[in-house]
Amino acid sequence: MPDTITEISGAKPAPLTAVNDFVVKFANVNGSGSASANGLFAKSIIRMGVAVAARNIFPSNIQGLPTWYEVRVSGQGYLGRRGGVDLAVPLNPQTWDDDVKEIVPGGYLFYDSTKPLPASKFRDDIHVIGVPLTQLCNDAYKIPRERQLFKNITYVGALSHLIGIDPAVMETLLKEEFASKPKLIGANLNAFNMGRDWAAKHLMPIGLQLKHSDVVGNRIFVEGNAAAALGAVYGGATVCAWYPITPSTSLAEAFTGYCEDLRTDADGTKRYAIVQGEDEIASIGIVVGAGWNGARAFTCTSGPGISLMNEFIGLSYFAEIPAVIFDVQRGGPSTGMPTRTQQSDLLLAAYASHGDTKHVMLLPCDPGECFEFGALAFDLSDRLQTTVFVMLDLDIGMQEWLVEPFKWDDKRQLDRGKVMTAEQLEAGAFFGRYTDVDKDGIPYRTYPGTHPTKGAFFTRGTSRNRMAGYSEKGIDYQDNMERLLAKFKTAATIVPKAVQRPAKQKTRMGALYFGSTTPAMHEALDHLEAQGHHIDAMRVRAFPFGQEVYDFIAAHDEICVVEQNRDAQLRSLLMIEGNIDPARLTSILHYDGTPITARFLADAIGNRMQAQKGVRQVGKKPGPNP
Amino acid sequence: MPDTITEISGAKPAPLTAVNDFVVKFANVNGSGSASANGLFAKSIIRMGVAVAARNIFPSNIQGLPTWYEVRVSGQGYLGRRGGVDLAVPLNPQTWDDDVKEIVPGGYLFYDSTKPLPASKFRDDIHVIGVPLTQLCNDAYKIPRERQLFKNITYVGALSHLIGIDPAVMETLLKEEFASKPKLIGANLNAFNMGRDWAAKHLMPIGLQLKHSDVVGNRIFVEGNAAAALGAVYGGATVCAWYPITPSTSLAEAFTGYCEDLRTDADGTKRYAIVQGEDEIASIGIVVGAGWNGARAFTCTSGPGISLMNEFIGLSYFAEIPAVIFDVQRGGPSTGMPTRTQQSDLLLAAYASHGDTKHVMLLPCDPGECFEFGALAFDLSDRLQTTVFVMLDLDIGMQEWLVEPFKWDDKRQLDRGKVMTAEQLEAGAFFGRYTDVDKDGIPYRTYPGTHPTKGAFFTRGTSRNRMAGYSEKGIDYQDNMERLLAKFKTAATIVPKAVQRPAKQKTRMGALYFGSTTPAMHEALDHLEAQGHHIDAMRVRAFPFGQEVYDFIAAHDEICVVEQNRDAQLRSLLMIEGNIDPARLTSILHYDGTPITARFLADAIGNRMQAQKGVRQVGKKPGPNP
Amino acid sequence: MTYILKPKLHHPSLPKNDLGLTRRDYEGKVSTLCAGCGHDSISAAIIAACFDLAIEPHRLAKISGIGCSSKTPDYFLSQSHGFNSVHGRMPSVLTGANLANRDLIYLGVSGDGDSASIGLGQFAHSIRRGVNMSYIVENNGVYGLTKGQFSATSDKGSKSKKGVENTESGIDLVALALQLGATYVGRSFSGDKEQLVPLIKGAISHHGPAFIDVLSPCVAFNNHAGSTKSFDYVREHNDAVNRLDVILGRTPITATYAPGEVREVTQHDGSVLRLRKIHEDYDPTNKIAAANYLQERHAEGEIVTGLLYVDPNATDLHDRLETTARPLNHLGTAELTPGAAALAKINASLR
Amino acid sequence: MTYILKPKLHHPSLPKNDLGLTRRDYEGKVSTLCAGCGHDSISAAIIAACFDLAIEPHRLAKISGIGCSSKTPDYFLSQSHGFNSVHGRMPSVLTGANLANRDLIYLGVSGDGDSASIGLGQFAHSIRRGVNMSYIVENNGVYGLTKGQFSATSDKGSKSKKGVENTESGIDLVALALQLGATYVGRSFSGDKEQLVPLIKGAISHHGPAFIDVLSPCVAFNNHAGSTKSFDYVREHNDAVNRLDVILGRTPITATYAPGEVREVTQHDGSVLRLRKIHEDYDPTNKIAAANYLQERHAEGEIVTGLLYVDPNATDLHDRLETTARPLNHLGTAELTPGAAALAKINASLR
Ligand SMILES: Cc1ncc(C[n+]2csc(CCOP(=O)(O)OP(=O)(O)O)c2C)c(N)n1
Ligand SMILES: Cc1ncc(C[n+]2csc(CCOP(=O)(O)OP(=O)(O)O)c2C)c(N)n1
Ligand code: SF4
Ligand code: SF4
Ligand SMILES: [Mg+2]
Ligand SMILES: [Mg+2]
Repeated sequence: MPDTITEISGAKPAPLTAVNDFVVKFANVNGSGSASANGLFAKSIIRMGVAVAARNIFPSNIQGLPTWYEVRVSGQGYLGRRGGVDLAVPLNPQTWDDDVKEIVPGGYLFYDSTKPLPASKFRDDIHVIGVPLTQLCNDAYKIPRERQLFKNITYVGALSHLIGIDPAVMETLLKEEFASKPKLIGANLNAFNMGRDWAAKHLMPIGLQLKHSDVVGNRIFVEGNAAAALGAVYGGATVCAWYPITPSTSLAEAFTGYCEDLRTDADGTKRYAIVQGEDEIASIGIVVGAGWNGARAFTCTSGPGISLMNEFIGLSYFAEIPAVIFDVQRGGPSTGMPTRTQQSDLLLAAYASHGDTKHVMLLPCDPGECFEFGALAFDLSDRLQTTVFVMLDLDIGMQEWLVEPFKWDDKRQLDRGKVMTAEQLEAGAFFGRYTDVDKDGIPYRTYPGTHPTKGAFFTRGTSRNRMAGYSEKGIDYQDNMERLLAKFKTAATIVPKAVQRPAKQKTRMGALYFGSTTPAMHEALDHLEAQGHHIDAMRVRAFPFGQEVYDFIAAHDEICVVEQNRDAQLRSLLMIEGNIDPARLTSILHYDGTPITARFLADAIGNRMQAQKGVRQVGKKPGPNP
Repeated sequence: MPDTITEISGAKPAPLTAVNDFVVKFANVNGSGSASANGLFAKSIIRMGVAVAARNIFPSNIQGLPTWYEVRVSGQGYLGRRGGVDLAVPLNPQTWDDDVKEIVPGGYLFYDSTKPLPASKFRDDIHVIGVPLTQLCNDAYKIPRERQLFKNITYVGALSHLIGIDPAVMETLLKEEFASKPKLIGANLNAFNMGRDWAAKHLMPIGLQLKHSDVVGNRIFVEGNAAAALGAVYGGATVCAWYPITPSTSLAEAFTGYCEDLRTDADGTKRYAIVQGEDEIASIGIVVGAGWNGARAFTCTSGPGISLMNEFIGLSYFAEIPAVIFDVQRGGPSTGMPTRTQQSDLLLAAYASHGDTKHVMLLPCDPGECFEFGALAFDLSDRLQTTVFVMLDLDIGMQEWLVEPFKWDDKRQLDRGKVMTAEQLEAGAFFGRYTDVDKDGIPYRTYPGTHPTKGAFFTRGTSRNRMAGYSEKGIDYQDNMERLLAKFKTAATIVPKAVQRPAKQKTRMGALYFGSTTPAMHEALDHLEAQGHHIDAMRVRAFPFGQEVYDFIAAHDEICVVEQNRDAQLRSLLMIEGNIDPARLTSILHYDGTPITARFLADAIGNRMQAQKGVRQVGKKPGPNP
Repeated sequence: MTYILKPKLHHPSLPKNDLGLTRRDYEGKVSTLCAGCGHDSISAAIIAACFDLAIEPHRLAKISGIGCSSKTPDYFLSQSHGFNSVHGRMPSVLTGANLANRDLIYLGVSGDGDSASIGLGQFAHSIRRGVNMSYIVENNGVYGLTKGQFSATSDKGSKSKKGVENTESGIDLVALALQLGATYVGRSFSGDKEQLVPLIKGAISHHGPAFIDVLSPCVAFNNHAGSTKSFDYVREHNDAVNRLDVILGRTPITATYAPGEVREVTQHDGSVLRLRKIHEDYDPTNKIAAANYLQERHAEGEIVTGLLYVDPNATDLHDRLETTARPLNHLGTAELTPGAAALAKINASLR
Repeated sequence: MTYILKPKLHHPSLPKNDLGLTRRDYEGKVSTLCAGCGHDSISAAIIAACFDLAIEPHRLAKISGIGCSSKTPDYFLSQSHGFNSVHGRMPSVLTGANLANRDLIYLGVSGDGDSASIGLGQFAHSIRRGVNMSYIVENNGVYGLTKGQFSATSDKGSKSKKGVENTESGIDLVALALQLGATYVGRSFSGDKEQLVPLIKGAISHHGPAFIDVLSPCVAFNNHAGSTKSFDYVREHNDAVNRLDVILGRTPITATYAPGEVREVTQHDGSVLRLRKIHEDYDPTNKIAAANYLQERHAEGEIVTGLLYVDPNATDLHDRLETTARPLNHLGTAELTPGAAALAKINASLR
């Protein structure tokens, strides 16, 4: 019978002690009801004012395979993954061994001690806490399905005693969560208290403790997909065509929900239209058709969908039709790791489709920016008359993040870009669909049905002259292609600028990062600074890159480019678009499908800075990558 | 009434004079029967032993729009486009003005003088030759369709007198061409002689003359698509799935024809299977299915097809299934310029599909290499168990080129790569589908149906372990992705090496080029050398690049990278894969859809070399492309 | 076709419709199709139908895929916006356009390759979805623009220009459209104005997914052996050089015949179509009967033409989605952006 | 399903087939589907069919798309090569595999989303082409793996887990397969072994495109309101947290009934399927009658099950292409590479 916290053998390292700063990881079986219990666990900590970064790691199946829920508690407010597990709650026999391995020496193992486990199943350098969860529930409930269901909230109860979750907070939460089904409030509360009481009776609190705090402030806890969907509502999107695919599905579902609430008239008629297409090609086709006809339209998908949409993306580029695509990136290539995260669609999205093409991308770093860019994308794609990608990933899209509350300025108007009105046409304004009248590469367009005799034109994917007439002439083609380059230059000046995070001391070392890497990167930078490693950091927020990015690179000897993909895709884009000498760009890559951690980054960049100048992870003399 | 060659006004420049070295350009209406007449014109010159580069410029329609046929006659054997027109034969009123504009001063204009044209329709600085073609044919033929049809061969007859085509050669050609329809031999010969006799009676030969020569040697005159198809036959391709698209259609049609001749048994059964798919996705799907099941399979398409095939290409990469794709490139993006040429699918093909992917490309420079690579591609894709692209373009694929006769070594065996046999399995050989036993990144595979109890495995596009078992573990995924990188390194060592063309003198200036640019490049290099510009040139033949390419770049201060696309796609690949400092790579770009010319190249590179060092078309300090 | 070539000077004698417009006002650019192509006859029928219905040209949107047929929207209704999109995807582009503005009339033009081969999925799903459109397939049984390969509507056993035999069973788009829930289904022949023009008018007036399959001979590629014609220099020439070097203009094939009649139409290449025009007393509101009749006649080698099925009470995608009556593309910031107050509520719900 | 979980020790008492193999030899990996998923019952039927037919496992190739249904080939016939390809493209991959080696048996497994939504075009064209295959759709009317959205086979008006109503007309793949030239067409229910196993055996034995639509209840997502069940903590819980937090194992639904009978099958969610098993004296060789019967019953709200149509003299793609009897993937350099002499002739012809 393994020891409990009450009896510590001298041999093992002292139990970890920390207040508001530790990592708890639950291991469960999907479809077993753990998801909502674990969610309550995380939320209760947030309600105590302590920052939490919670990540749900789930399989590509519906029932019976392993899932994990990692809760990173941070008094300093770090929201990235830290790396390592301080308190493990492995409730899934299938993964027990791996789960136990992950615990840091001196850490804690909380398990269901109903049926005894051989000592070999444990470790000497960790502290084990057994609670007979199954036993408790079998005694308390008759119906098997209830036994399973309430076991989850029972272990949350036990944990609440061990790490100091405020039970009053939990009670409030349960009342909110089950408001629609009052019957369940009491039932869950009882289960919670059953676990809590048993623990109080048999166990002492552990070294990892929670204290009320105010780091959370008035921040909200939300998924990036929901935030992006809400952004699309505020951005005036009226047409959504999509095809289900993990991890983007919940974006379309959230858009549906928000539209039902916010865009439905009293008589039940809807100020939006949502179509589940038969596939991704139909979905982007619907978006392009709607954009051509003057509605704001979007689709959301993941890598495989982008691959299928390639042809239409090229049409949008060449025929200059607004379209917004939310790409919630997952592990590629092919079907890859559908329930894991990656930043590996950048290169494809940037140059999608055959021929010479370049596309705009927005790179949100958290749900807050998902909302902001989710709305902005529509202004940009109308203004630029082309496809705008919003590049999320599973980590941002499907995980709940703590972010500042969403903001909106009621004076803000939708920017529909250069659209000729019937009045302008009537007044005899010049209209040449593909003529660069403003010298910014952006031509004017008209919506179908605008004027009885003026402004009609024929849209095609083939080459044409400035008046939209069919042409196979080389000069017409080249003239048009050069204008498209000019337009892309304009894009670089209106997309969100990169944001700097200067080092405390002057340094020649810089770092570029983006998207979901952000919180872990910020934590790593603090850590490195504490070690005396000073790094000017810049977060890239869009493609094409603004001049500020090139200036930043020019101002440093070496730049670490941090990405969650294998092939250093952002680095490639910097080289291609900015003519950067690759010798100055050092790749820091993490791509196993798990979200990048602060500890990984601190090590990788730290080692890099220790290393001699000149010796680079990426060789500086011509030759293939090592 | 415009002058004829017999009366030269003093004002205008002296008529061009040249032997076996000039450019003739015909302007016709498609569907009017000019194609075969123009073909006979070119072929007759070849039969006289004089090298010819003939290019058919046609519209994206079936009947009634303009077509041109440019015949470049070169005693030195240059096969690229030269630029400029010495003798114009504009027989299409729609394009008369442009056609007349193109003639170099002192050049010749041959036209149908049946109905007089105002002097304004001509130029003072050229020499005009009128022949009443319509008149002659109306007198000679009663049936309207005959009048139209035979007019074509009639102007060839007239020209034969003017530039000295050997009538005996033409007679032989007509006999060969119409062997299947003897009735037509005499008919065509009469028309030819009618034109020839009229010209002999009224006109003097012009300054551009043909003389029998032996530059042609035993070379053959063939289209790249036909050559590639023949290569596929010799390469052992048994399954072809395709979807019609210009300019790749004739590749599948040629494969069909060659298979009927070479792979059909006495009893009519066929050693091949060709399916016209319902689209490109089905076509590549069939290829992947056949490749998985151990047949050599290919599809041929153009840009739009590659865009649609993206998802399957990613599956082929990740599940490691052999597939061969012939991409006959045309003007992009989107439907673009379907009947024009470009090298603008490189970047898409190299990194096609979402996630981190890299694909092998072969870059043939003429129909001779289309045959060679057409066969080699199948050995490579079996050996590497991945997609191999053969990148043709319209200029190579649909134009007839003079090339050395095809060669084949009867001792050559098909290389099926690493395939485990029933015997090996029976003998208990270790089989781990995704295990890198040979440390070259290439695993072993088995064909379905090989052995009753050994060697079966499950193929999937999701991540898996070394034994092909489904796995969502980060380490399994990363292990596999790293092996794929190792495999790509191996690819770089077995694909065709780049070929050098050293300058006569030591120089720090280099040039990289590939594909259909080759003949014009070689002519330009000779020209530049004559001007004292010495350049070491290297022709790239495959992606990934071999070490020789990086060594070549390292050995020079500056490299001109010549491509027929807007965005310098080859240059981007060099930077990404080889970590080349972009400052050392100067782009020479031509992308209006017409084949690049020697004159354009000589000017562009010449100017570049005149220019001060440091001043580069592509700036060397960080910043977006100018 | 010549009428398109004529300058658009409004001859006083030209008949005007209720809008005071003449046919000229419904014409488009000069056709670049082969002289005699059935597709040009269909363009003429579309022009006639829109003229008769006195449609405001700018209230109609023309959308097509890729192919000779899909080029035709450039050759009629030059005052309408047109979109020659990508191959096989007209239905999705049209669906999106329709969602953006329910007030315009949507005319989808496609080919048999465009709709039955690469586009079969979108054809089927746009119909299932109930998009309010007139979907016209200009069906010549070949890929014209890529030079004469089989399309999925070519009948099994038919031979191509190159003498290759089609080994796949042909798709009857009319039968599929019925299956899939089209609420207006008809078939006609490009040369039968009397039947085609009213059929198109009916489709445009129908509220719901209307599909018309129009048989449309290709002069260039339905031009193969089996022809009854005597020795012809041109064909011999093309055969000898084995490429399509000469294409001659033909006069469009016309066919006028009475309801109930069977009419054999000989195409340019001598191949024969057996058209059966449905009887006046045929009941077009019984779907199962329609499908059954179609199959039986087909078994007899006949192609049924006419209005095969119509559901007078059809609904469309907007009805099903309950979208507001105002076109979505007319809605502005006020109607679309919920504003800061609503956002504050949402923020509160996320704490 | 439990039997899959059992270790493969060959109990002497286990019945053997003509090859001396037991059922165990036809099993696969442990299923990761939800306990009670209809798909697992279909896997069991496939195993039974292959066992009864004494098929050598390695002579069969299992090919699927993406979805819960498409995962199942990993759960049976572990001695067969399997290919879980990409979404909606099983038919093309299977076609290619079949072309490469005509001697193997090809089993295509797909879902209703995989075949009727994204894959409709490939479904249709692989059947037209006459590929020799057994094409099984495990039809649950939803997208299981992506959590319960409608597929194209969901009937108009049905409500999803989230209470959304389906506004599109449902596709009947059986009717389409008939239309498109399938030469063996059947439908069954996952829980009806007596009918399903023979149907699969017939399909495997058929030479030509055989299609079977198998209704297969999804325990996780056909689990919505309208359920007749009384208060249930689990459903209430899932509703409250509005996510699918708890999924309970169910016992697979079974249904045995006699030919000619109509049987109402209640799914886990209380929704009802009215299955009509065709009568013994039904003539499965009359295609038009079959289509008609299907439509009439459907109009009555019945789903016809059984072998609806078979063409005993069917041909397959290889017959049509006249490919050699030897599998193409067995041919070597000698059979495939014409050699230098032939090349010299070709060179000569190009001068
Ligand atoms: C993705 C893609 N694949 C192939 C093509 C080439 N292509 C152009 S038109 C066409 C077929 C057109 O046939 P159909 O729709 O019957 O029109 P038709 O020319 O016969 O009127 C094809 C295959 C293309 N443009 N795009
Ligand atoms: C190209 C692509 N789009 C979307 C997906 C996401 N996806 C996976 S399974 C599936 C639907 C499966 O439904 P069905 O075929 O009915 O199988 P079921 O799970 O219901 O058995 C979808 C849309 C994907 N994997 N690939
Ligand atoms: S090729 Fe055929 S379809 Fe195309 S324009 Fe000519 S006749 Fe019409
Ligand atoms: S989700 Fe439905 S279809 Fe998928 S495994 Fe579970 S029960 Fe089966
Ligand atoms: Mg057609
Ligand atoms: Mg399903």
